[in-house]
Amino acid sequence: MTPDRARELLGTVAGVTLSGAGTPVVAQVEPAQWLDAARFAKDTLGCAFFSFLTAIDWKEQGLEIVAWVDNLDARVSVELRTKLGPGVTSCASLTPVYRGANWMEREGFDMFGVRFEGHPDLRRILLADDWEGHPLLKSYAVDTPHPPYR
Amino acid sequence: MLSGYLPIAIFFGLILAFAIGSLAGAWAVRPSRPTASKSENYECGAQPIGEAWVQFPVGFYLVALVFLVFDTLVVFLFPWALTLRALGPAGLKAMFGFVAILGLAWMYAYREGILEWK
Amino acid sequence: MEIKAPVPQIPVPFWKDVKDLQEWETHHQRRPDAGDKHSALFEQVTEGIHNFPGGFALTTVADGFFNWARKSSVWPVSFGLACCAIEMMATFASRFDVERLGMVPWASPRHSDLMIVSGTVTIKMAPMLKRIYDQMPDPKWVVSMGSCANSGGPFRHGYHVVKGVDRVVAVDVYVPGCPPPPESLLNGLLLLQDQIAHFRRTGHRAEPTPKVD
Amino acid sequence: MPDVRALDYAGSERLTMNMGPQHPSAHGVFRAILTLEGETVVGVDAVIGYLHRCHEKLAETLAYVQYPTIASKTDYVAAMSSELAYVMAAERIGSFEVPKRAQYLRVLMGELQRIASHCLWLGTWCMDMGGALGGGATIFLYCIRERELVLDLFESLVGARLLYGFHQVGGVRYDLPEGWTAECRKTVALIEQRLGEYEGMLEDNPFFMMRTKGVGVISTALAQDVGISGPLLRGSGVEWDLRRSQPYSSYEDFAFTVPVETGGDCYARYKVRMVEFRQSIRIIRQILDGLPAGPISSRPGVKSLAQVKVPKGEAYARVEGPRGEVGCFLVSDGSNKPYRMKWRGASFSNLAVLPHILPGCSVADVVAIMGSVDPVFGEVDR
Repeated sequence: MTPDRARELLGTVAGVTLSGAGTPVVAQVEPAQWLDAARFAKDTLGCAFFSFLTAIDWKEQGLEIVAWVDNLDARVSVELRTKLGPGVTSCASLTPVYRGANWMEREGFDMFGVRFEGHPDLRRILLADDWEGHPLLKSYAVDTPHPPYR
Repeated sequence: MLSGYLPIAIFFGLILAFAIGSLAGAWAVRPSRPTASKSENYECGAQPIGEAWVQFPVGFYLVALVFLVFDTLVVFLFPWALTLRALGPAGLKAMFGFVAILGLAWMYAYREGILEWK
Repeated sequence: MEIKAPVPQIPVPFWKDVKDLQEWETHHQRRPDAGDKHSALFEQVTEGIHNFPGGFALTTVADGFFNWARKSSVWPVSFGLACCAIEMMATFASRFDVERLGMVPWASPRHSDLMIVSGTVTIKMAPMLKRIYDQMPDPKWVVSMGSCANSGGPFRHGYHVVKGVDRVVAVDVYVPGCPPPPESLLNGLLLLQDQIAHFRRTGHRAEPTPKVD
Repeated sequence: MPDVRALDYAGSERLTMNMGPQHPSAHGVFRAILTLEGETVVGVDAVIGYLHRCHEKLAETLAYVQYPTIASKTDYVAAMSSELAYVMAAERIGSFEVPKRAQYLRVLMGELQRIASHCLWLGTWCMDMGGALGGGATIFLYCIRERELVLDLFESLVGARLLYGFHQVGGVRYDLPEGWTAECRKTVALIEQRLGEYEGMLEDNPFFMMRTKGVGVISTALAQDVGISGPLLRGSGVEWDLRRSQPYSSYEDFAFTVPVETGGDCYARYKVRMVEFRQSIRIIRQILDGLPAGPISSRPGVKSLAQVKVPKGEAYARVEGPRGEVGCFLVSDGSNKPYRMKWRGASFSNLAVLPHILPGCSVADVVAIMGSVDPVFGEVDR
């Protein structure tokens, strides 16, 4: 299993467009096939190590979810990315495939407001449960006035 | 006849006086400002969740009972050990009987497996 | 006890010093200044002895003794939040030993007189900190260790950071540094001992050093 | 005669207990809401976020020159490897060239930091299990004594004891003062000799064995699935060390072995870390012997904030910190501030494995497992 072999296999999956070369195999995935791509990466490509999952707020083009998984023995890293499109704040959850995604997705929901369908208990992980707003969105000012503590 | 017990009474009085005296002294000096949040029970800074009056598993009580049995054994051993020379072999045989009985209790506890924690 | 809102939202400029001081003025917690020296009964008794001719010798000696006793056994509750907690642990360890000052790091607030707030106080942690502070017996002191506890420090402009622990509890000694080396924490604790001695004699908390205009 | 112990516990009375933010063995501000049946933990709800200091939001407002010192506050026990991750991400995007000497200095500081961090781990862990080792803080005081020696080295080099502004985009800021290498050799030799004492004290102590063998077993599949890394992953039988498999900052020039244990329990993680102590010492000696001369930074004298500009692009830099894979995923838009910075804290994923392994063990084991996971909460809550 080398990065090129992984690239070939990934090319066959529907809704996946590959970009770039070299170790991280960057795969742009359609939001609909997000869970299948992750399952494919884990089963066929052997990427059992779940490194991280996060979101990027591209202001007008909406949110983009980035997940990084690794095949430790073959030293192949796969970077799955999916653009959710402007205004869309829901995405399929990877928790059925990777248990490590549980906390990462709760943090994604906490910081970006992305609702992950299929997540066992989606609630805020870092901020208090009654915190309004999602801080890491670009529309959230850095130093908004909050009463120091309630 | 009672004079023999006078020192013990005085000693007991001193113990009581010391206990009550130190508590009263502390009560007189210390500031006392009871506030609602101060009297809450402390649970690492968080609000205690749920009730604490739950049905504890029986293991806790069994360990306490076994400890009680062998603690009283030690309490009796101390004065016996101090006066063993005066008591002579009769004292020795009496204590062996006592320890043997408690040994039976220990054997029972050991066989029932009370001592190993679940 | 209502905590007022911080300064209204402004773009992130370089904070002007004067505004920080005003902000500190308006928002920092003050400690009620009476009644936690010792009980009222004891107060009357000592007043009586003091006014009795020649009684002042007894009260000053007694005050000296109480002063030494309370100053030299201040037990801090180990309240480590962040990086400063590691430096606080180094201060508690054998090289910069606080046990020489009679401070036994204690785990529960029930037996401690001093809370060393070492680290960043976040909005989620502030009620917990306030509850632990309340559960400490009187008289109690707070040392704010590190610039995060003093004023929010490098994370002052974070949305989740309380801009200084003095918005939650009244602070007696501020130890600057990020993190303050154990020597400067020890210096802060010695300053605290002077404050405790001052508190013993006059029954009032030491005023913050006057602002030189 | 029914066995008294066979009384299967049918009572549904469960005690919900807070192992709360302020707890002597919480290693910082971690709150575990434990549901207990007597002594055994039945359910865990880990509440984190008490030290969430908005690192990722602040990273979008601080320039590349300013942020490394804040980056060191994520994993404040291993500040050197945290800064390195951020700086390497920026260098990877802009493909800035780092001089050889700076790379060697970065590895040297990373390994010294690993020794200091493992010293603190061993000290606090043994203090948590204090009663078991007969004397609460003995090992803690020994380990902090060793850690102070290493901090003296850092203090004479950088001036700070715990959080250093040592790394910058393009190299490092400080060079070794003369006499430092001799001092470093002496300290390292002393620590190596003392490690034998600790292992002697711990490994023939029956309490320590009872409390760590077979406690908190993490299977290999669960380990990879949750994404734990570092000594925890190597303790569960996976041979993955970023210094060996994805060498960065010229790690390929040094010979060291990657310790792997298959036990997966607290004892295995302890063994892995003790071997890592010695491997770090081995690397340090190799660096001190072969430190190349030359400049220490390819962008000397950064004066204004706007001087360091990183072209548009994305990169994910991974560093093998003492707790595992510390990663910094950086998205830059060509200005002097990053557009988005995601910090992959090693302790965040390491802690995420707790709700999977805690149910079933006793309350005393929770303390031992927390210590062996060795979380640092600047990294968990970011």
